[in-house]
Amino acid sequence: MADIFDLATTNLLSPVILFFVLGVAAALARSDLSVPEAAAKTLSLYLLFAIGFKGGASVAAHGVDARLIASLGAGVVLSFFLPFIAFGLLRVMTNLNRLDAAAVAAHYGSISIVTFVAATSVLESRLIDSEGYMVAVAAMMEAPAILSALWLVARGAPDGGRMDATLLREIMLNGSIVLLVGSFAIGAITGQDGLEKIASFIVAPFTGVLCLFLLDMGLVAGRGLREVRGQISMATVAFAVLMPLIGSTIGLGFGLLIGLSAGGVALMMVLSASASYIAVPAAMRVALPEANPSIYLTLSLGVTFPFNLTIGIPLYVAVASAIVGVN
Amino acid sequence: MADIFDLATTNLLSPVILFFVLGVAAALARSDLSVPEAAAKTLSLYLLFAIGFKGGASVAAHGVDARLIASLGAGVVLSFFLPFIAFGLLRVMTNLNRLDAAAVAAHYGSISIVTFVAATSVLESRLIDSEGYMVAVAAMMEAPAILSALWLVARGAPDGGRMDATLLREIMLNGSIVLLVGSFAIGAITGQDGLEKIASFIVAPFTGVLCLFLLDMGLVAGRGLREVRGQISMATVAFAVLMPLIGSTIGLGFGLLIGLSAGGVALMMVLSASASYIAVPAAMRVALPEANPSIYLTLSLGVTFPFNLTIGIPLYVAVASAIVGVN
Amino acid sequence: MADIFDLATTNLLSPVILFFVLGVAAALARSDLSVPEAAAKTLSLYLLFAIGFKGGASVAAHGVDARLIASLGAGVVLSFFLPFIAFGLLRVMTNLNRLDAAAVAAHYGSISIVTFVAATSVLESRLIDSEGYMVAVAAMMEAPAILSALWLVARGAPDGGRMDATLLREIMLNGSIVLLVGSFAIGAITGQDGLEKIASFIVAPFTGVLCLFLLDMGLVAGRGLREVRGQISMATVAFAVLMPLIGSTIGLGFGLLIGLSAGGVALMMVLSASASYIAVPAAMRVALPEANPSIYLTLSLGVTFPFNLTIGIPLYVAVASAIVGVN
Amino acid sequence: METHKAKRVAIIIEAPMERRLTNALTEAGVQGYSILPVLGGSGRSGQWTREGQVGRSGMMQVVCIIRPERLDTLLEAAFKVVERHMGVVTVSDCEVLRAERF
Amino acid sequence: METHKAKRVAIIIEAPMERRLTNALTEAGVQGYSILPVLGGSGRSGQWTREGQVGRSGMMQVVCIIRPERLDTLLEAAFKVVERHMGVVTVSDCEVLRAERF
Amino acid sequence: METHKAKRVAIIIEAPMERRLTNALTEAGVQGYSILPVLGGSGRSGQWTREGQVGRSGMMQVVCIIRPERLDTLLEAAFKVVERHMGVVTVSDCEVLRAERF
Ligand SMILES: Nc1ncnc2c1ncn2[C@@H]1O[C@H](COP(=O)(O)O)[C@@H](O)[C@H]1O
Ligand SMILES: Nc1ncnc2c1ncn2[C@@H]1O[C@H](COP(=O)(O)O)[C@@H](O)[C@H]1O
Ligand SMILES: Nc1ncnc2c1ncn2[C@@H]1O[C@H](COP(=O)(O)O)[C@@H](O)[C@H]1O
Ligand code: NA
Ligand code: NA
Ligand code: NA
Repeated sequence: MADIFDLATTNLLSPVILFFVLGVAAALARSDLSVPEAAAKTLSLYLLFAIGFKGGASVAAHGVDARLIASLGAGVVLSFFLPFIAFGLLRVMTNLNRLDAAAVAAHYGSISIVTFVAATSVLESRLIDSEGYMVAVAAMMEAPAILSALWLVARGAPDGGRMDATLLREIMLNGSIVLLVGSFAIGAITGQDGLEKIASFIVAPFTGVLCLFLLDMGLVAGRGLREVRGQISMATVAFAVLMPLIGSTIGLGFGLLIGLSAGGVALMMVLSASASYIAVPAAMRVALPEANPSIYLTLSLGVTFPFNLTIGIPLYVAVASAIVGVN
Repeated sequence: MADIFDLATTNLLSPVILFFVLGVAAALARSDLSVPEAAAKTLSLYLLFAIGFKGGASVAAHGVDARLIASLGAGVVLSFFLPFIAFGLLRVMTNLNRLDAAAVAAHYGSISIVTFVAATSVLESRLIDSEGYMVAVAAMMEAPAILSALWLVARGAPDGGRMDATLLREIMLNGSIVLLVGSFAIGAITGQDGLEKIASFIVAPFTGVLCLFLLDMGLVAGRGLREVRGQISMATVAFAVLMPLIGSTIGLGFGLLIGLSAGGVALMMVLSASASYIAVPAAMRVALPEANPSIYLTLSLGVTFPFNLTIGIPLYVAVASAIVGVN
Repeated sequence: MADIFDLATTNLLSPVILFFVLGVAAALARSDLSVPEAAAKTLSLYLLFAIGFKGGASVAAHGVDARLIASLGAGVVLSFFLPFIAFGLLRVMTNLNRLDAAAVAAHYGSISIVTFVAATSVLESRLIDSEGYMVAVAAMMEAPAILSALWLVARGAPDGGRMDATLLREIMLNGSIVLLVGSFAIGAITGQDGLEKIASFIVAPFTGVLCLFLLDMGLVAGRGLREVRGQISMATVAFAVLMPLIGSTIGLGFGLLIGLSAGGVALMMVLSASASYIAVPAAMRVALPEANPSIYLTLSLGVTFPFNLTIGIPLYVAVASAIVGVN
Repeated sequence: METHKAKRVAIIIEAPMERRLTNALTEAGVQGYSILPVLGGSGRSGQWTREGQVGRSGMMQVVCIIRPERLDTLLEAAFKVVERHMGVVTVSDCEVLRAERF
Repeated sequence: METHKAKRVAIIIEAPMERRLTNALTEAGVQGYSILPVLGGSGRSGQWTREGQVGRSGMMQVVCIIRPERLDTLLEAAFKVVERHMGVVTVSDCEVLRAERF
Repeated sequence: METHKAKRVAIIIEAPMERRLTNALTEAGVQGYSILPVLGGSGRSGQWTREGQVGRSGMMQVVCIIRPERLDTLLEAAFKVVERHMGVVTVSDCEVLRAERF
């Protein structure tokens, strides 16, 4: 318990979190501080590139594990399955209509890669190892949740959601997935040799770049929060805190079942707990244009993301370490 | 004396200065070399982030000093006070009207953070320590000069300048100040621990990034100079060389009074000598739209900035070292 | 021979090449993965800055060589001369009209700096030294080919091509040349001292940045290939593979004649073999607007660039090493 | 100089719908269009800005210059795409040089 | 397709004034606007470009589509902001789909 | 508010020709223009996008607001530059505030 608090404090006072807080504060205070769109997009390409490559190189180093397939499968199942829980909760807890509830649910089945990145950097600083292929699990979890959400909508209103071949291809081949999986594959192919060649680009400056990116995320989240003040009910906000706790518990179960390491279990919890704010929102604008974007963006980026970043990650890491044990 | 020349030559032949010169030359020769706006803005975010954080971490390491408060106070006083000297000089030396003179004066009371950054990197390469909180002094000096300038205008023509609550908030919360102060605070909170985590992002590549940024500044300055050829009197140009000498002398006095180290005194001189070309111009466009921007931009970015970069900084460092003595 | 295959495989499985392949694959699969324009431009500025500076610093370290002048001269001669061979080949092998053939020929006389950069990084990883001034030779070879192409057009149709003083200045002072030559000069002036100051910006992360840049080049090349499917004859494609082989052979001759090291000969071959896709296309749009850009861009960026990257470079390095011998 | 009557259609549409719109235009036989950036804005669904955004969010603008007689075909094709979406469709009169190109 | 008459107001204004302008528009009851980038230009006060700029400099463009009867309110609100500033205000006729949105 | 008739000329032109066009406009006595970005598009010469581009490629847009009586001078100057090049030249009517500035 003391350990959790200790971990939480260390986490809260890390530069990474503090820059996020700075961003939120600056946006709420209406400062004109801003990161150019091109820079934000590039920082996010960098993070995908680095995290994918490092995951692949680590798989190359530690060998492929029987658990890899099980983990990928678990990821797909979780992503399909979590939206149903989220949808049920939303319909019970909040007054969101079917469409908005389904759109929100899609976000919680999918994942936030920055939350994942932040968690790996906490694990690293705690010297806790994790399976390199968890980054591939992250990629597997991006898309299935969208299908579940559209199915939930279609059940209620036959012409509610639009899913067609084009959209399916767009979702499966969206830039984040392609870069993450591609870098993972290249990392796996080129291994330690490849990693050494580019380590001073993707390893050494990583945390610093993450700080800058989280400053931007804080600015965007803070701007969003300023906009929606008072438009979203407390019950809806409560969902955005409850759902990651439920998600992470289910993720914990899957992680233990598969027999992952403490770090792997923690990451499985983080993935299940996190909510998408890039790929899914774009898909929702195409497939469910009538759903209100400010609801799902606020919950995912404005509430769940900061919750996971500050409280969630240290909690999941502590729980996973306590149950699995860190060697 | 020999030391000053030596320092000046070393400085002039450093990559940082030479890239600035390359930029000016390319612009004057009408090369289409250019740095994308988003890149220039991002480089400048990086410099603010790095310099702020390093300053904060250094304060955390060396402890808070009784001189900190005095220095911050000195910064505010200097920023309020220097515009009056600048204004007086301009009205005597040049034929600028009241409005243009006040607008120019605001720039010279405020500061140029890149000049400050370049000076810290000269100090570092000379192994001269300086107080980490000088970066906070820089932040304090950004805004007050604007108020002085508007007061100077208002005295002459009651409805001359526009200052309202919105503008005041914009000035105090402008992006550069928020990022600089925020990074400083985060550096101070997370200390050496935090610095270690991101050192390979903000320390190691710093000088290289500064080169690229100064290339861009050179391009912008050179383009400006090409535009205004012959529109600005020699007397006005002379002001832009004289004023940093006067400013730095006053800064020297304050620095000695407070009892700063040689490096701290040099930085106080640099801050007093430098002229803003980002925050103040934007504020002037809002508050004194009738003032001619090409005058203040040319003086600040086209004359005073290169003067400080090439001659000013080595001079101030040499004077400060000679008077205070470097241990 | 075994050595060539070995080198080719190592090269093909290096992260740099694999990221290019990832880019091409993503574009062909119509993924929306993309690098912001500002980021791509900035990455390219970084590469020019780094490669130029390192070349200059190396010249400062190893001293100026009698071969420097000869190499620069050879570069100019090659750039003037290669377009005639390319033009002849195109008129014989393909059904391109005079205008399109001349425009394509201009590209093959000029050079691709990224191909050059990729080759230097192969040399480095093989620990083969090369003359630092080869980067200056690269700069010399950018422009002359354009004049040859315009002369070829003018011979056929008096008012075919437009060359005027403005265009000439634009070509000679285009951003890439100015930054490359400028950085080279600054590297030569500041030498090892300067290099040390910025090494952790331009040396350490270099290969990683190159990966990201080649991902982008792959995306652009792949998008281009998708667009032109079936519009370009097989014979034209064959030219784009044959010409680098011819070019590199001629480059080999010049390199041996001058007495360059194995690395220098390899780079001379690479320069002769590579085709421009930045400076020359822009010049062609101005000077030969009637020439079809999709032909020259597809050949240069879609065929020759990947050919050199994957097969050409290891081949040229192996040949140069075999003939000159690596100490 | 000789100019010819034409219509300028400007469609502000959500970025994730851009490719669908341009595909629809192409299918409807539109010969040319240009895509212009939008940095931010405000409307019934609130305020937005592109600053710091990572995903494909916000609005874009697609501009088509076409012959007056082809306007209706274009508008119908465009309307099918924007129908359920945020966005603004405006049409204005203009004159073009080199009318043979349209 | 059915279209309705509207006005397109395009205001090129100095970047540091952008927020003041959009605030003034909002206060004047304007329901929607879009902000478009301007990369450079030339005018009585000389030439400028956004290239390599670090601060909030140069011009931006704010575009509003409004019902004709609301034009004067908008222009008055806009004029108060641009009055002492560089900038260009143009108004043109256009037609809109989905007029109920304006 | 009082407005005055003017013409809005918008020229979409290849990026490498931009400087030549603005120089030609300046020589023809045009007092002001703005340069707007174009992100991508499609035309007789195929599709293009600015994404990931390194060189000076693609199209730009130059917009001039001028007095009606100066239209022909401008068009002639512009036409000389765009003549052999890709590009679209459109002219439309508009009204301006502060006509003394044009
Ligand atoms: N009247 C208008 N004039 C210009 N742009 C508009 C207008 N209305 C909406 N927009 C743009 O379209 C976006 C979506 O509008 P809406 O669907 O009303 O929220 C806004 O954020 C603006 O960028
Ligand atoms: N006639 C015009 N047409 C288009 N843009 C203009 C015009 N006049 C001025 N501008 C734009 O407004 C800016 C400021 O104009 P000015 O106040 O005349 O210097 C110029 O740099 C252009 O970007
Ligand atoms: N009818 C049009 N409407 C808008 N933009 C166009 C049109 N035709 C061409 N363009 C733009 O001009 C570029 C070159 O056109 P083109 O010369 O027809 O290939 C296109 O890629 C578009 O960006
Ligand atoms: Na999740
Ligand atoms: Na000052
Ligand atoms: Na060549």
